[in-house]
Amino acid sequence: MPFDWMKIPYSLLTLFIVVNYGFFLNALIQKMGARAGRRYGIPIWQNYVDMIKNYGLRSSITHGAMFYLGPVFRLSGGVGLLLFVPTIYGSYMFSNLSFAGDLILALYFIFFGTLGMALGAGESGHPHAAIGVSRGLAQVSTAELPFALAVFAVALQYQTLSVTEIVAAQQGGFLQWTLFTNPLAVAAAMLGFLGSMMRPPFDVVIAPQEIPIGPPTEYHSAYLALMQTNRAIFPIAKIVIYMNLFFGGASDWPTFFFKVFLIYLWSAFVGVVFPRFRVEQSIRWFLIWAVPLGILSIILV
Amino acid sequence: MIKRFLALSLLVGIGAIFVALMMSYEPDASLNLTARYYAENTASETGSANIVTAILVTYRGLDTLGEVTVLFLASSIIGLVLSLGNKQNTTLRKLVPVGELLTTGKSYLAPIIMLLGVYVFVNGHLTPGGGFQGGAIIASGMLLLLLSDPLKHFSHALISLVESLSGFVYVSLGVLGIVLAGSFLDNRILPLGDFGDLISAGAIPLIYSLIGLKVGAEFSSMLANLSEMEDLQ
Amino acid sequence: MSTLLTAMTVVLCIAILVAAIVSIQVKGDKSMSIAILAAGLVSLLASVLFLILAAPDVAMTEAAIGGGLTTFLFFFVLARMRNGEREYEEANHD
Amino acid sequence: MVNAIYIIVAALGAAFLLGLLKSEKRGTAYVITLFALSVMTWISAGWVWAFVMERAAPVDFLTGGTSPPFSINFRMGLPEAVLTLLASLTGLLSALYMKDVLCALGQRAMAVLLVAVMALTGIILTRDLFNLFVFFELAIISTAGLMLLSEDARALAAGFKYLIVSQMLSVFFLIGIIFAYHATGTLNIDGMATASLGLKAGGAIAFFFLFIAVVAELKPFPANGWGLDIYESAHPGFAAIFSAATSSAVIYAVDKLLLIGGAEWLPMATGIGVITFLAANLFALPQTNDRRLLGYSSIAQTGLILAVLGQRDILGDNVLYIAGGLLLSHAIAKAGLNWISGLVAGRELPDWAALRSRPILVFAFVTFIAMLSGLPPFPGFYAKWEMVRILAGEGRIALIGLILLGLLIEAGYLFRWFGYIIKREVPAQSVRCSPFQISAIFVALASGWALGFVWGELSNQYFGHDNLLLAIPVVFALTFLLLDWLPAWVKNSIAIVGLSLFFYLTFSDYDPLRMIFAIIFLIGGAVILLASYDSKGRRIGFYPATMLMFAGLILLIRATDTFGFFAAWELLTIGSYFLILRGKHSEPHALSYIIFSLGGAFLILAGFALAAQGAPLFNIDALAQLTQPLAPWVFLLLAIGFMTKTAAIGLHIWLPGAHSEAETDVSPMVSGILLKAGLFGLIVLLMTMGKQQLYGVELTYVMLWIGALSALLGNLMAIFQEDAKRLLAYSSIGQMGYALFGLALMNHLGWLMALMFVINHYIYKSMLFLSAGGVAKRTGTRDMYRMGGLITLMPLSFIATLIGIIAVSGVPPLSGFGGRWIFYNAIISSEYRLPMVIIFLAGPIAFLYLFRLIHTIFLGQLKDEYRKIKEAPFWFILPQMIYVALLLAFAVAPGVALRRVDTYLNQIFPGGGLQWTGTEISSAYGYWNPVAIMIIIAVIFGTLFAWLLFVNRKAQKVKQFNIVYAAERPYRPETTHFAWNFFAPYRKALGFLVQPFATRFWDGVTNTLHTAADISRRLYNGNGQSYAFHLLSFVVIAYLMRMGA
Amino acid sequence: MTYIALATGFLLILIGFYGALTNRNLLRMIVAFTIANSGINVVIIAIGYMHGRTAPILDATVSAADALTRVIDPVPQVLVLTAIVIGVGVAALMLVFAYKLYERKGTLDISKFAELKW
Repeated sequence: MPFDWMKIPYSLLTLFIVVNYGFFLNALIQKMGARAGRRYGIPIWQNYVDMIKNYGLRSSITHGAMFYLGPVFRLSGGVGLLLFVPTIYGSYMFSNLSFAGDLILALYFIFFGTLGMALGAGESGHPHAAIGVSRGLAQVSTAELPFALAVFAVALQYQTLSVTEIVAAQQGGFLQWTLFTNPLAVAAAMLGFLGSMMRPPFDVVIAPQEIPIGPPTEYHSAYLALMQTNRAIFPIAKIVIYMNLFFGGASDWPTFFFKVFLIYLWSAFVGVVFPRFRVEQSIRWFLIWAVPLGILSIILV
Repeated sequence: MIKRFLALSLLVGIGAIFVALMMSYEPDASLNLTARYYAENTASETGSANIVTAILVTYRGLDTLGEVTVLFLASSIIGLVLSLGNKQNTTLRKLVPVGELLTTGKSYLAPIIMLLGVYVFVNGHLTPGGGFQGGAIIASGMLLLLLSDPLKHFSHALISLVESLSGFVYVSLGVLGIVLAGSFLDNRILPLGDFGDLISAGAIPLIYSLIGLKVGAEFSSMLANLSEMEDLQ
Repeated sequence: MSTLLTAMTVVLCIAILVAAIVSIQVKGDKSMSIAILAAGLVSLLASVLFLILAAPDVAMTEAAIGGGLTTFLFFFVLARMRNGEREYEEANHD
Repeated sequence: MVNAIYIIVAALGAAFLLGLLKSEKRGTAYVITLFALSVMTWISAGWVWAFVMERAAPVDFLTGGTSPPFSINFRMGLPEAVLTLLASLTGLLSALYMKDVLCALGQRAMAVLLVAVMALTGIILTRDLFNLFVFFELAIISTAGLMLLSEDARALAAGFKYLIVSQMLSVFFLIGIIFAYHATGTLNIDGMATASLGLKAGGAIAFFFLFIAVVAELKPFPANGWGLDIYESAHPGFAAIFSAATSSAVIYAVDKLLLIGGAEWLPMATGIGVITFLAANLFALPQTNDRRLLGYSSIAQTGLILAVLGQRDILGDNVLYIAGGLLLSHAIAKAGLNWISGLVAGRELPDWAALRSRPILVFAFVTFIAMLSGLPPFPGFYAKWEMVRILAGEGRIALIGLILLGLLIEAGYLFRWFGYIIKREVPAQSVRCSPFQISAIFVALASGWALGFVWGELSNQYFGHDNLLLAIPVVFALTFLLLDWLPAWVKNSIAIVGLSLFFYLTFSDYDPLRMIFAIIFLIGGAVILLASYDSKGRRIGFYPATMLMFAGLILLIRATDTFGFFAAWELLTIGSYFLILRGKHSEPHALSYIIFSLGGAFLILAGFALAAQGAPLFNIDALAQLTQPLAPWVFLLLAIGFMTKTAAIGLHIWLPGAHSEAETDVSPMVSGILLKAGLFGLIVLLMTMGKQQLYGVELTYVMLWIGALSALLGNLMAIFQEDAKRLLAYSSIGQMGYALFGLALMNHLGWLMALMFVINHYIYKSMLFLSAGGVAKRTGTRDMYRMGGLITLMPLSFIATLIGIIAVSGVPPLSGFGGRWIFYNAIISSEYRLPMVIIFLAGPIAFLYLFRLIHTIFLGQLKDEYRKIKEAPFWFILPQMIYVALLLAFAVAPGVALRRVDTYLNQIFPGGGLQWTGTEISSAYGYWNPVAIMIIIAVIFGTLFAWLLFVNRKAQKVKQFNIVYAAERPYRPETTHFAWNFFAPYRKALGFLVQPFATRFWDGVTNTLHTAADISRRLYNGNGQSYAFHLLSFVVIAYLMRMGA
Repeated sequence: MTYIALATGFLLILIGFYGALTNRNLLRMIVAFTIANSGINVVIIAIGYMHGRTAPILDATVSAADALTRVIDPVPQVLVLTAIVIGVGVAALMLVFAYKLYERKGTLDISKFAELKW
C-alpha cells in the first residue's frame, strides 16, 4: 500500500487547529471557573503568552536522559492520540492517520504519554514527583476503567472497532447517537471522563495545595512549553474520541467546536461544584459509581 | 479399670471369633489326605515305627531344622544380650545353702539323667520321645549340676562345640540327602534296615540324635548363661 | 470307661483353667513365684491332657520343656532381680 | 541351576560353623559370614539370570524324599528368585555396612544375622504353611536379636514390644494353620488353594487368622506402633534389612496366602493397605526424627503394595510388574536411606544437611526419594502409571484418589527433607563413613538406576511405551551428571550447543503450533543460558537439573501418547524443582512448588488413566473421541492439572516464591519457559477435547472466569510487592491469566492471542527477570525501595526494563500492543461479558506495577551505598539486548511468527482469522498496521526529541540534590526516594481484594493435616501393652468388617 | 472330648491374653504368654484327636497294615512339638530382654519403657 504523502500536511493542519482551539478552550474554562468562584480569572490569551515565553526560554539544567524524554513522551502521546483518530467524520482531509489502527490503538496510546510523563518526573529525583505519579497512576487506572468499559460496550454495540464505522452508525439524527442508544455506557464514560481530565474533584494528583511543587514544576522553560502544548492537545484529543463514540462525531468544524466545548464544560461544571477527593476516595468513587455502570452497559448490550 | 474393661471387651470379641470357629468345627471321621499318606507309607518309606518322629525328621524335616535353629538363635541372642553391658564387677552372688541330698545325689543322678536323655533320643523312631525330649532331659541333668554347685562354670567352649558340630553335621546330612537320595533331609541315605530295630529307619536315629545333642546343648548353654547373670538391685 | 475318661478330662480342664487364672490374677507378696509355678502347673496338667488325647510325644515334650525348663528359666531370671517380686504391686498401683 | 535349598544350607551351615571358632577369631568369622551371604546372593542371582535370560520355568525343590502335599517343598520362580536376591543382597551389603558392630559383638551376632537372612529367604521360598510359620518365627526372633546391634539403649525395649506383639500373632497364626489344615487335609499352600479353603466349614475364619497374622507383620494401621519403634531404634544397617528385605518377604507371604484365600479376600487386603498407606504417610508429616520418618514411610509403602496385591483381580498378570516395581523401588530406596542415616550424626531431619559435604550422597538421597515418590525414570513411576491406568479402566476411582493423595503426602515430607539437606546449615559433626558403607549405598544407587532401565525396557516390551532412559534428551541431561566435574562455562557451552543442535535436527517435525513452543523451549532456553556464563566455578548440580527440565519440556511437545506426555511432565517438574531449590532462600518455596506440581501431575495422571479406559497405549489425539459422561471429568482433571502449572488463581501460591527466590538465570527459565508447559498442556487439551459440559456447566466458561480472575488478582497483587522479582512473579500469574482466558474463549482469535502471549511473555518476562536479577546481583537486595536512581549506573538494564514494561503494558508501538489488539478482537465476538469485564479491570493495573518497577529501581534518588556499582555483568546484558531486538522486530513484523499459526488455527477454528494485507492486519472488527504505527510514533517522537535536544544543547546535568524541597535541599537520598508502599492509596481502596485467601486456604489444609497427624500419632504411646491392645482391636475390627462385607 | 479340649485351649489363650493385657509387669506378661502358648498347643492337639484311636506309633498293637484305621492324625502332634520348642525359645528370649530392661531402669513396669513413641 503506497503511502499517501498528502496525509502529512493535512494532519499538521488538524494539529494546528486543535492546538489553538485547545489553548482557547483551556483559558475559557479556567475563566468560567474563576467567575463561578467570584474571581476575575486570567485573560483569554494568557496561555499563549505563557507558551511563547516558555518556548523562548533556554534551560541550562537537566536531570538526565529520562528527564528529557518525559515531555517528549508526553507530547508524542497527545499528538499521536489526536492523529490516530479521525477528527471530522467523512472528511478525507481530517481523517488524519487513522489508517494505522483502530479504536484499540487510540485507547492504549493514551497511556503512552502518561508513562513518559511519569518516567520523566521520576528522573527528576524529586519525591513529590514520585508521590504525584503514584497517586496519578492509581487514580487514572480506575478512572480509565469506566471509559474502557464504555468504549468496549460501544464496540460491542456496533460490532466494530473502527472509529469511522462507529461514527457512521450514529448518523441520521441525534437520536442515533450512542448517548441515546446506549445511555449507560455514555454515563459510565462521562463519569470516567471527569477523572482523566485532572480537574476537581479529581485533581489531587497535581493539586497545588497538596504538593507545592509537583511534577510540572520541576519542568520549566522548553520542557514546560512542551507540556503546556500537550495540555492543549490532550484534552481535545480525548474529547474527540468521546465525541466520536458517544455524540455522533462531527462532520464539520463548527459542530466539532461546539461538541468539544460542551463536553469540556461538563468536567468544568462538576469541578466547580464538588470538593476534592483524596486518591483512595476517588478510586472508591469510580469503582462504586462509574465501573458498575460500565459493567452494566457491557452486559446489557 | 478402664484398661481391664477394654481388655475384656476386646477378648470377648476375640472369643466370639473362637466360638464361631468351634461352631463350624466338625471332627474328622477318617484320616485326611495327608494323614492317610503318612499312616500308610511311613513304615515303608522311612522304616520308622513312630510316625510322629518320621514326619518330624524327614517329611517335615525342614521345620525341625528351623525349630532347632530357633533354639540356636535364642541361645545365641541370650549369650549376646548378656555379653553386652558391664562385665567388670562380677560380684559374688550370695550362696544359697545347698542341701546335703542334692550335693550327694547329683554325682549319681546327673549321669543317669543324661543317659536317660540319650536313650530317649536314640529310640525316638521307635517309641514316644526323641531329640527334643531327650535334649530337654539332658539339659535338666545339667540343671541339676548347676543347682547343686551354683558357682560351677560350665565349659562354654565344650557346649558350643557340641552345639555347633551337631548343627553343622545335621545340615550336612541334609545336604547328603540331596546328593545321595535326591532331596534335602532324605533319610534314605542310609539303609532303612529292619522295621523296629534300633539301627533302622535310615538316617532318622542319627539325625534325631544330633537334634537331641544340639537341643541339649542349646538348653544347657541358655541355662549356663542365665546362671552367670549378675544380680540386680 | 469313656464316660469316666470324659469326666476326668473335664476335671482336668477345670484344673488347668483354675491354675491359669491363678497364674495371671494372683496378687500379694510372693505373687510372682506363685504365678510362675501356676503357669508351670498349667503345662504339666496340659501334658496329662495330651496323654489323654493320644499324644505321648507331645506330652513328654510339654512336661519336660513347658513344665520343667521354662519354669526354671523364669526362676533363674527372677532370682537375679531382687525387686522383681515387689514389682507387680507397684506396677499395678494406679 | 543350584538347588534353592542351598541358600538355606549356606546360611545355616555357616551359622553353625561360626560356633566352632574361638571368639578371638572374629575376622575369620566375619569373612565366613560374608562368604555365606555371597553364596546365597550368587545362587539367587543365578536363578534370576536363568528366569530372565533363559526363560526357565519355575522349579519345585523337595525335601524329605516325598512330593509336596506330604512334605515341605520350595518353589523357585521369577518372583522368588528376585526376592531372595533382594533379601540376600541386602543382607550381604548390610553385613558389609555393619562390619564394625558385627566384629565388636562377635560370632553370635553374625550367626543371628545369617539366620535372619536365611529366614527371610525361607519365607519367600517355602510352599508349606507351617514351614512358613517356622520361618516367620525365625525372622521374628532374629529381628529381636538384631535389635541388639544398635547403640541406642531404647532398642531393647523396641525388641521386647515386638516380641509381645509377635507372641499374639503366632497364636493367631497357629490357630489359622491348624483349622486350615483340618478343613483341607493339607498344609501345602497350593494344596489349600486347590481345596478352596474358604468354602470349607470354618475355612473362612481359619483363613482370617492366617491372613491377619501375616498381614500384621506388615505393620498395618493401627497395629504398627512396634514397627516404628524398631525402625527408630535399630541399627541403620539392620533397619535396611528390616525395611527392604523383611517387608518384601512378608509381602510375598501375603501374596501366597491370597492364593489360598482367593478373590474374596482381595478387598480386605486393599482396604488394610490403603488405610495403612494413608495413615502412615499422614503421621509422618509432623515427624522430626529421621529414622522414625523412614519407618513411617516404609510402613506406608508396604501398605501401598498390599493394596496393589489386593487389586490383583483386575491387575491380573500385571501385578508382578506393578507390585514388583513398587516393591523393588521401595526396598532399594529404603535400604539406601537407612544406610545413609547411619552416616549422619544427628537424628533430626535438618542434621542431614551434613550430606552436602559429599555430593554423591546427596545424589543417592535424591535418587532414593525419587524412587519412593514414583518419579521417572524409576520403576515406581512405571508401576504408578500402569496401576492407575488399570484401576481407572475398571472404575476404581476412589482407590486411585486415595493412593495419589497418599503419594502426594509422602512426596511432601520427602521433598521437605531434601530441602533441609540442600538448604540447612551444615552441622558440626560431618558425615563419617567407611568405604564399605559407601559401597553399600553405591550398590543401592546403581541398582536403582539399573532397575529404572529394566522397567523401562519391560514397559517398552509389554505396553509399547518408550524407555525413558533411552530418550535422547534424558540421556543428554543425565550425561551432565558425569560431566559435573567440568567448569561451568564448558558445561554451559555443551548445553547451549545441545539445545540448538536438537532444534536443528528436529525442527521439521513440528507443526506451526508446536514450532512456537519448540523455539521457545530450545532456542529460548539457549538464549537464557547465555546468562549462565556469568557463573564461575563448577556449579555442581545446576546443569543436570536444567537439562532434565529441558528434556522434559522437549519430550512434552514431542509426545504422541499420554504416557510419553505424562513422563515428560514429571521430568520437567523434577528438573525445575531442583533448579528452583538452588535459590538462596527458596527452601519453602521449592517445596510448595513440588507439592503443587505433583498434585497437578497426579490429576493429569488420573485424567489420562480415566481417558484410556484401560488401554495400555492411548494416543493424545484420541482424547477427541471421548464421549459423555466420561469426557467432562477427564477434561476437568487435566485442566486443573495444567492450570496448576500455569498458576491459575487459587493454585498460584507456589509461584511467587518459587520464581522470585530462584537464581538470577533460573528465574527467567522457570518463568519465561516453564510456565509455557502448562499452556501447552491446555492447548493440547482444548484442541482435542474442545468444549465440555459438566452438569450443564460449560467448563471452558469456568476456565474463562479463572483466567480473568488470575489476570485481575495477579496484577493486583503485583502492585503491592516491594521485591522486584516477586513483583515480576505475580505479574506472571496475571499474564498467564490472560493466556488462559484467550484459550478458553475457544475461538480463532482467542487462541492467536494466547499464542501471542506465549511468545511475548517469554521475551519480556525473561528480559525483565534478567534485568531485575542483574540489578539485584549488583545491589545485593531485591527490595526495590532500597534502590533508586540506578539509570545512570546501569543504563542498559534500564533500557531493557523500559522496553520490557512498554511491551508488557501493551502500549503501542511495541509487541504487547499486538497482543492486546488481538485480545479485544477476540472477545468482541464472544458472548461472555462478565469475565470479559473482569479482565478489563486487570488492564490498567498492570500499568501500575510496571511503572513502579522501573521507577523505584532506576529513577528517583541514588543511594550512597550504590554510587560505585557497575552495570550488570555482560552475560546478563547480552540476552537482554537480544530480547530488546526481538521485541522490536516482533513488534514491527508479528506476522513472521503469527501468520503461519493463524493459518494453522484454521484447521481447529475455521474462519474468524486475521487478514494479512501488506503490513496491515485486520479482523472482522478492526485493523492495525504495526509498521505504520511504529513509523508515526517514531517520527513524532524523534522530531520532538531532536528539537528538545537542540534547544537544550547547553544544558548541564544538575547534582542529585539540586531540587527544591520545601525550601530546603535534602542531603540524604533515603528521605527523598519515594518508593516504599508506593501505591498506598490503592491499598487503602482495594487492599481487601488481595487478602491472601488462597494462601490461607492452603495453609489451613496443611495445618489441619499436620494437626490431625500430630494428634492421632499419639496413639502410639510407646507402651508395649497398648500396642497389644491395638493389635487385638485391629483383629476384631478387621473381623467385623470382613463379616460385614 | 475334642470340644472340651478345644474350649479349654481357647479359654487358656484368652486368659493368657487377658493376663498380658492387664499386667504391667514384664515377667507376668511373659508368664501370661506361656499360658496362651499352652492353650494353642491344646487346641492343636484337640483338632488332631480322633475318638477311639491310638497314638501314631506302630508297635505290637498297631501294625503298619491297619495303621490307617487305628491311629490318629500325627500331623498336629508334629506341629505342636515344633510350636512348643519355638515357644520356649521366645519365652527365654523375652526373659533375657526383661532382665536387661530391668538392669537399665530398675523396674519391670512396661509403661516405663515408652521413650520411643509417636
